[in-house]
Amino acid sequence: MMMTQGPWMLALSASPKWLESLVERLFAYLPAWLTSSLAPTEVADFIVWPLIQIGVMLVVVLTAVAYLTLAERKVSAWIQVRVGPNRTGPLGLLQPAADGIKLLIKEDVIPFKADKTVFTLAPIISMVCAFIVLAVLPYGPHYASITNINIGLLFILSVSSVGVLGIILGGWASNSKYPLLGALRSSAQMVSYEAAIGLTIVSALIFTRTFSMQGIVEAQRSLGIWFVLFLFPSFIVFLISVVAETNRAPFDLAEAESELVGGFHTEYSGFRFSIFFIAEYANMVVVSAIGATLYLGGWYVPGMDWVAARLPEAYREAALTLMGVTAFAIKCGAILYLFIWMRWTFPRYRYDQLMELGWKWLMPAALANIALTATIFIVGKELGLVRSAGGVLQMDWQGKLFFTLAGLLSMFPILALLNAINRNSKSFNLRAQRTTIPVSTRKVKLSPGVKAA
Amino acid sequence: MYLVALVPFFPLLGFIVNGLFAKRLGFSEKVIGAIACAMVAASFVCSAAAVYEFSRHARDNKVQAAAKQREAELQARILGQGVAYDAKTDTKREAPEHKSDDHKEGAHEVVATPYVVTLFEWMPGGTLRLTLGASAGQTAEFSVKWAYQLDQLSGLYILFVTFVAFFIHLFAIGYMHGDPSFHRFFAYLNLFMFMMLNLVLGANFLMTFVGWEGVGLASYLLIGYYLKKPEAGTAAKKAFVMNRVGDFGLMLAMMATFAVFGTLDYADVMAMAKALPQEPFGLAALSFTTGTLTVIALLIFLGAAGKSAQIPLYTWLPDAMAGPTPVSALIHAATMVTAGVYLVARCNPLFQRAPTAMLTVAVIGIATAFVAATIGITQTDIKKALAYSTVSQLGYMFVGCGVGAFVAGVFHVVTHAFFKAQLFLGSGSVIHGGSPSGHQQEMTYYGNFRKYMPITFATMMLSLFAICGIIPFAGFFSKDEILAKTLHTPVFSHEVGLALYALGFLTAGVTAFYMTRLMCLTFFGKERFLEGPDFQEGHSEDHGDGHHAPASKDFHPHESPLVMTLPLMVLGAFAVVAGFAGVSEELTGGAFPNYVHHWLAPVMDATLYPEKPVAGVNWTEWLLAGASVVWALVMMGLAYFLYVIRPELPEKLAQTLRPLYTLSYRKWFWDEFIDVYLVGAFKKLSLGAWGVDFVVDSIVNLFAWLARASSVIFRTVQTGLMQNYALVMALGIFLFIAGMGYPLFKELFMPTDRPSPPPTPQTSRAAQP
Amino acid sequence: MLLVGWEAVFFWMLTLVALFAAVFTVSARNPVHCALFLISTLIAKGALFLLLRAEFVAGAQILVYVGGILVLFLFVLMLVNTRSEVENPFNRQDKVGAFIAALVGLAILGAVTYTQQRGGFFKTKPSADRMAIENAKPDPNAPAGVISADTETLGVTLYTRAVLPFEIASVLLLMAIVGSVLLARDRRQEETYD
Amino acid sequence: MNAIPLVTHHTETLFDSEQMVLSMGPQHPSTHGVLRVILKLDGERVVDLDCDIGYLHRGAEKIFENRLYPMIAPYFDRLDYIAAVSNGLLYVETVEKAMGLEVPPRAQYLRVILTELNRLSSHLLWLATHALDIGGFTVFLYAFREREEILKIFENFFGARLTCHAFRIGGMTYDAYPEFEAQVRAFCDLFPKRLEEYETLLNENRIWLGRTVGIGIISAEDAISLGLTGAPLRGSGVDYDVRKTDPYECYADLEFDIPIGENGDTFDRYLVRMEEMRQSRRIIMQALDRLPDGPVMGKVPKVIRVPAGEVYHSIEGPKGELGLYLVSDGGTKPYRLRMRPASFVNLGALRKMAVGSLVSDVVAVIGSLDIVLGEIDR
Amino acid sequence: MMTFLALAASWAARQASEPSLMERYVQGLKEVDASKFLVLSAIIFSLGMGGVLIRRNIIVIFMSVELMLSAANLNFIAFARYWQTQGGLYAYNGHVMTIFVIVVAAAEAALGLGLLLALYRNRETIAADEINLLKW
Repeated sequence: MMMTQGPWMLALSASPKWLESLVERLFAYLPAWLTSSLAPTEVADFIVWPLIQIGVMLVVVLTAVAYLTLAERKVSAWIQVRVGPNRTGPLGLLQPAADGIKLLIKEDVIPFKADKTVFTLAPIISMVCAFIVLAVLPYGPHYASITNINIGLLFILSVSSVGVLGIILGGWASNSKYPLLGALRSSAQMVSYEAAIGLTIVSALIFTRTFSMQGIVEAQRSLGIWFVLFLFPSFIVFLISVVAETNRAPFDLAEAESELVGGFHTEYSGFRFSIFFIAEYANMVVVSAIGATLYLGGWYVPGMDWVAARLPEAYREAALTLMGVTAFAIKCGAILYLFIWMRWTFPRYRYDQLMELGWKWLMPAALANIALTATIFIVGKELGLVRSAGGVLQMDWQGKLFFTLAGLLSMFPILALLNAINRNSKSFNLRAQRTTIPVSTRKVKLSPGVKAA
Repeated sequence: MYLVALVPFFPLLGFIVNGLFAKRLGFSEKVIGAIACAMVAASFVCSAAAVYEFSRHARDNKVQAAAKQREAELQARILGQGVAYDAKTDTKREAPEHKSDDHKEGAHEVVATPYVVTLFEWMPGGTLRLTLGASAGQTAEFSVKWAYQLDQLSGLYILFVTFVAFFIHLFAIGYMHGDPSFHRFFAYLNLFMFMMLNLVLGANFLMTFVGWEGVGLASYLLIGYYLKKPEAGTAAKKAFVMNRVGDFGLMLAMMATFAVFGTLDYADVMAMAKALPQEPFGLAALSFTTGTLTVIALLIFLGAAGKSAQIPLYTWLPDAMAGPTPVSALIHAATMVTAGVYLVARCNPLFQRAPTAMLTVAVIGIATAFVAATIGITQTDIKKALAYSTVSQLGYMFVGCGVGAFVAGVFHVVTHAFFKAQLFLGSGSVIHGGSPSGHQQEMTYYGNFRKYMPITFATMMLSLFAICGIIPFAGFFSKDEILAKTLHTPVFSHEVGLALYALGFLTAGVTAFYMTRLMCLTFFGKERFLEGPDFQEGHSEDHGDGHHAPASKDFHPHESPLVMTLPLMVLGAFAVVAGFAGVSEELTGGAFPNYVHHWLAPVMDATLYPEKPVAGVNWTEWLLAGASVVWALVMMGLAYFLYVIRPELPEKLAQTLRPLYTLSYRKWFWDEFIDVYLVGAFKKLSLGAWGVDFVVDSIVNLFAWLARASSVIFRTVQTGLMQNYALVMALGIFLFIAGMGYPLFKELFMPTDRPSPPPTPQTSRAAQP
Repeated sequence: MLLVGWEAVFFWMLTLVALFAAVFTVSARNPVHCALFLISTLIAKGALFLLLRAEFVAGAQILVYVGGILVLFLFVLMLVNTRSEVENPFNRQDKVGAFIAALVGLAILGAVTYTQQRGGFFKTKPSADRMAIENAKPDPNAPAGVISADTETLGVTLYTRAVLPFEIASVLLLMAIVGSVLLARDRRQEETYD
Repeated sequence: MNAIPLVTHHTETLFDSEQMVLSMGPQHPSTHGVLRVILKLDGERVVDLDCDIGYLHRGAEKIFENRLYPMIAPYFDRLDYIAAVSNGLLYVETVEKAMGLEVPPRAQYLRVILTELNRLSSHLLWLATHALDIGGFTVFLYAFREREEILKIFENFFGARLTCHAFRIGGMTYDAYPEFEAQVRAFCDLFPKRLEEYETLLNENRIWLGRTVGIGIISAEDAISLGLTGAPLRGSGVDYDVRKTDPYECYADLEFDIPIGENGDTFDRYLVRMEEMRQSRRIIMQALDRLPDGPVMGKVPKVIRVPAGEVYHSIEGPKGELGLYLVSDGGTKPYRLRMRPASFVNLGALRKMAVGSLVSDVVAVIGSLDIVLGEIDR
Repeated sequence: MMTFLALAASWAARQASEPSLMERYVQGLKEVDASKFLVLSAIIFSLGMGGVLIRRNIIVIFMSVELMLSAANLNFIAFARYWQTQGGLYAYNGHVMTIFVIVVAAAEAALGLGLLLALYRNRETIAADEINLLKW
């Protein structure tokens, strides 16, 4: 069992030179007992530089999350032929800040019979789990990514699965019926859709050959292609599942206000509520980042290396980083826009319909996709269209064409399978069930009515 | 060589495909029939190729020499030179020299050289001690292999079995057309074929027994094929149960065989049996000490009698006619029922050493032949009449075996297979086309069918001549040879032979009479088919489809389609020519070779009754043959006279000879005898079993009470609380660790006189890389 | 030494978390709190797995245990009424049980101490299949701070050496699925489907 | 309805048995006011439910007995505040019927135009809230956009957006303002396109179909025996519309069709109301075309006294048949004024429709019943 | 118990002649070897066992079982790491075992909780000491 070791990839990117020299200079002023066991390079690499990165990331992402709320309101306003927030600041740009302040200074109510510890803990769990994931996202090449661990994707999945606890505990600790129902709904929902997400990611792993987020991007970079072409069915399943995973409409059953008032956060108010709120939006950012990384090439855009090579040596890395971060942001934004668009267009699923969608549509689709993708990969390998060299795939344009076509064509067997599974379902073909129901209002059976006597 | 193993494989494949998938995959009748026929055809082709290959192999001198060598070694074992027989190692050991019989050296130039194809070891049984016969006290390895043996006898059998079966399958496609469970029928037929070939090709008694039981099963399933006919189910059960009686004998025979010979392989058993002396004649032979082989042979014959429907186990065969006609043709005429003959012929060395058994076989055979023939005279159901004819012919075969003319018996099996299968298929054709419902079997509602079914009529006439023994049809040669051999039997005294011959001769006439009667009633005389119950209002015949409206009166019997008439023609042709394969050399004086005789010679033991060389044309034989042909013709004429020219006479005759008629019509009261004296007695006996019940129950209850009384103490521990149990478990774990570890603790913490452990244990560990 | 330096510091921190959380798991009155503490100890153990270079197992532990099993526990806790348990979370045999559990723990600790005092765990070196050793050993040339090939190695091991248990485990899971579906049906569903 | 007691506060045990009692409302986003629905749940499935009403009770019918006939009219605007015009029409027509007054044709046509506009606004509000209950927020705002147009016309005509009141006993207070006809025509030209917009969002939407098709089914027999009227009745396939069976005002002169559903489920009720909007527009266009000139107020006594006796009159309101039973002792005040509110009767079908479905379906069914608590509680 | 005390006393006496206890202790803190993991896992294991033995709530008992299982997992991983540092032949066996333990735990949780719900439906309680049907 010979294993091919992957190309070594740094878990932490090295700090810039200026930082190292700065730390070295700082060391002169520090007491000896502190500096004796630490090398300045290490301190710079492992402590100072990551902290700086984390700080920057937090600021950027928090701002992004804040403005995501604004964006959602703006986009929804456009969709609904409204104007949207426009009073606080130019174009309503200060609206998030105003909302934040409002929520901060509101009274923080803890219900009398609530389990106070857990009630307090729940939003923190949600928020922490949403933000911890940000550490492993590949925002860009080089300096733009904080860390690169070899189980990056698994880490994200695990942590976001812990995030469910926030909702469950929040609902439970409120000691109220609507929150409890919301919590039950959402825990069932998230556990179910996590399975679909995990399975659909497995099919993507066949091409990425690694869990590492940077490694996934590098895999697409070395091929010069985005995996969405190879994994189109998987991408679709992923998109639908993550919408459910983040409790967004049309899967927002946990907080369906027309049914459960506010769902799991009915009893939350003030800042605790805003923490849940932020966590939800941070989760959106995270899943869109995963989608962008897995399927849309992460920070990689075809041709960016070509552009960078044309630039002077000194600016090359900086330019690459800049381009990468921008591309990543745009891709995330595109997926986020899709989320918002979906939310303001679709009505809400019912609980059983949601479960049916998860278990009878997405799950079989993901499973079938694993089998199909693996088969396609093996076929491609046997045809000599793809080679694995040092843990990295290599293929020519024939291979890319083959996998693209095969990926698209694999939609058909998957759809056939879904058809076969759900054929007997009551809600399989509502259009067909409407044969007894008029197709549109214009075809309502119009009776001339009883004429006046 | 491994072609042999393919022969049973194809029908098995057909069984699996048709039985498991045909309905699910929605195969049409054509596909199902094609699969079944193709499988049997493939089986036939394989058999032909295998037999051809074998015939070349058997003539090889080196093979012959090796076979003789092995035979000699085996015979040395059985004659008890004090060396335990061990099939695995005997070739390596030095065979002790033994006095060879002079007649043996010169008697048979060729010995049986069977192909044995072993697929796997089926029953590894370990070492067992032999308890009977010459080698009692020795040990032997009980090892039964799943092996197929192709020799001259089984080769002949598989050829005609697959050949006839193919045409019967073909016929069945037409006959069973429109049946709701068409696939099931053909699956069963293929299962039967697989089992029959297993029976014939099996290299040891147990393999044969598998086939033996398998054909029994298939026969059961096929007799009871019409699930809605109650009498079919009863007949199936009857056949199964009566066969069990025979199988019981066969099983005992197998046990005894192993106890005597230490093996169940035919080749070894027969080779060893040849070395044994002949056993005494008479009742003295009926014990294991003086007549081991006699007992074995009688038990084998019990099995054979069950399978081949001999007295006293013959009544199931006529009842078995409740199954579809192709089944009757294939199983209950051509193949399965001849398995008994096959077994007796296969074990001919055993039988030849047991003259008592030979006489039993001959007497029962001739009795069956005569009784069945007399019953056949009065039957009105066409298939039952044919069934009694079959029983009668089987009796002939056993007579042949019983008088030592095994070749003639086997030859009659072959010819009988052709003409009787043809007759059954012909009757099937008549049944199929003779009434609107296609189920009318009563000959009283037939008549003058030759106008409507010319092909059926013509081909059946050929078979009629064959079964009546008219020269030169097939039946003549085989039956006449049996009769001739009976007269000149070397086994018994001349008087016994004469008596057997006389009865046989009489029976031949009766056969000719009732067969001609059957033909006359069916194909000649007045047209009576419009009187049938199908045309009566509200006829209650239950044949599954349940339509009770009377059929239209403008019905005419019609000829069957080609798929049914083709087998009739082919088999009819064989009924004409098959006899020439075994023309007795006594008749021709060796001018025309007796192929069957020469072919089968290696498997027939000639040590006791060596062949007399044929000097020339034996005119006595010709005389006898002429007499029997004339006798048969006379009886045929009588039948024609009674049933065509003067059809009112038989009724008067029956009135006149009332007791004889009743005896024949009621089948010699055999069923009644079984019902009253066997079944009734058993029922009465079982009433007395309640006492046993009481005793056994009391003992069991006593133990139960004891257990309950003793558990009064122990059940207080059972709190039913899961954690209590877990607590005790944990305590046990602790005690286990503590008990195991206490010496080690002691060693560690209280070192007395042992060297102390290294001072710094951590550093002694291997450094990390 | 498995861990030195900062890793040792993290080890002690995580050990304390795991230990105390385990204690509270057993002793907390409210079952939901028990579950929370169990989650804490499991996460701490996952971090310990990371220290032991078992990244994939750490991820799987958190994903399956915390994200799956514990969520299931909480789900069931919400479905069943547990208020009466809060008053008295321990049963009648609590003192004996605690004592025996402590005894078992002491015994195991003694065994560990004994083997350590006797000079390490297993003195026998594994038989020298050099090729396999080369494969199984982490690359000594790998620089610090480089991501390891743990997942790949584990995957290859799972699908080569341990493929039979792997299949058995999958069958076990299938049985668990079928069994739990059967068990969890309520009466109405049973009447509907039986 | 007596399956469960009204007071159901079991706080100490949430899942005492397998059933949970959930109080939906009176403060709940989707109970359309202050309706309180007490649900008995098995998991998410509704085992039983009960409606608790009366949170908005004002004693309107008692108040009527102490007011002069002209003074009563504005109270009717406050009953079904979504369809104030229809309610006002009901009252004035009843009194006119009792007194045998003739209403001038122009007033009749204007009344029809205004009530049909009001029907449109009511249906639009229904569509908005129904879609919102099922989660389609965008439809809500789309429908409000059109409703706003109608409310602008109302504001111009009545001077009020919600409590529109211009009908007097015997005619109307004032004639239409000059741009009225042009504005209504403009709206009617625009409206079909907007309707298509809604249908684009909903009609073929899988989720919408999943939430409405086969939900809250009520058969025609049940609908009749429960006394349902309006869209819930017609959605089940019963051809009944007061405008056709018992035409009032000038409806007999106008051509329009009554949409009939087939399955009686939420989706059919949705379809019926959508088609009713088209038909209302058709009525408005016809009425505008035929709008005669002339006075809007007939001859009415100075002091309105209704002859002693009793009279019942009903009209087709947006939510169903609105009936008014007037008992007069010949004085200036009614002896008894009893209303048959459509919403109240329709709400009675909720239990029949929703028991056995999920909580979410209850919301959808309430939405499809189109109730207004002001009318139910009075 | 006395035996244990005596053993401990004699052990302490014997250790006195070697490097001081404090030194060894600090050394032990700085260098973490596999035995520390084993000690940790032993303690957690016995805690879990205690939970199984003394808790009333069956769900908590389940949780304690999970605690025991994960303690075993820790052992497996520690040994796997130990063999890795020793250049062991099948160093990943421990990981594989852990994966299987997790699988078994998942299956057990699913089935156990299903059983528990069925039990609760029938008996209206999940207290372990009120369920004594094992007796019958």
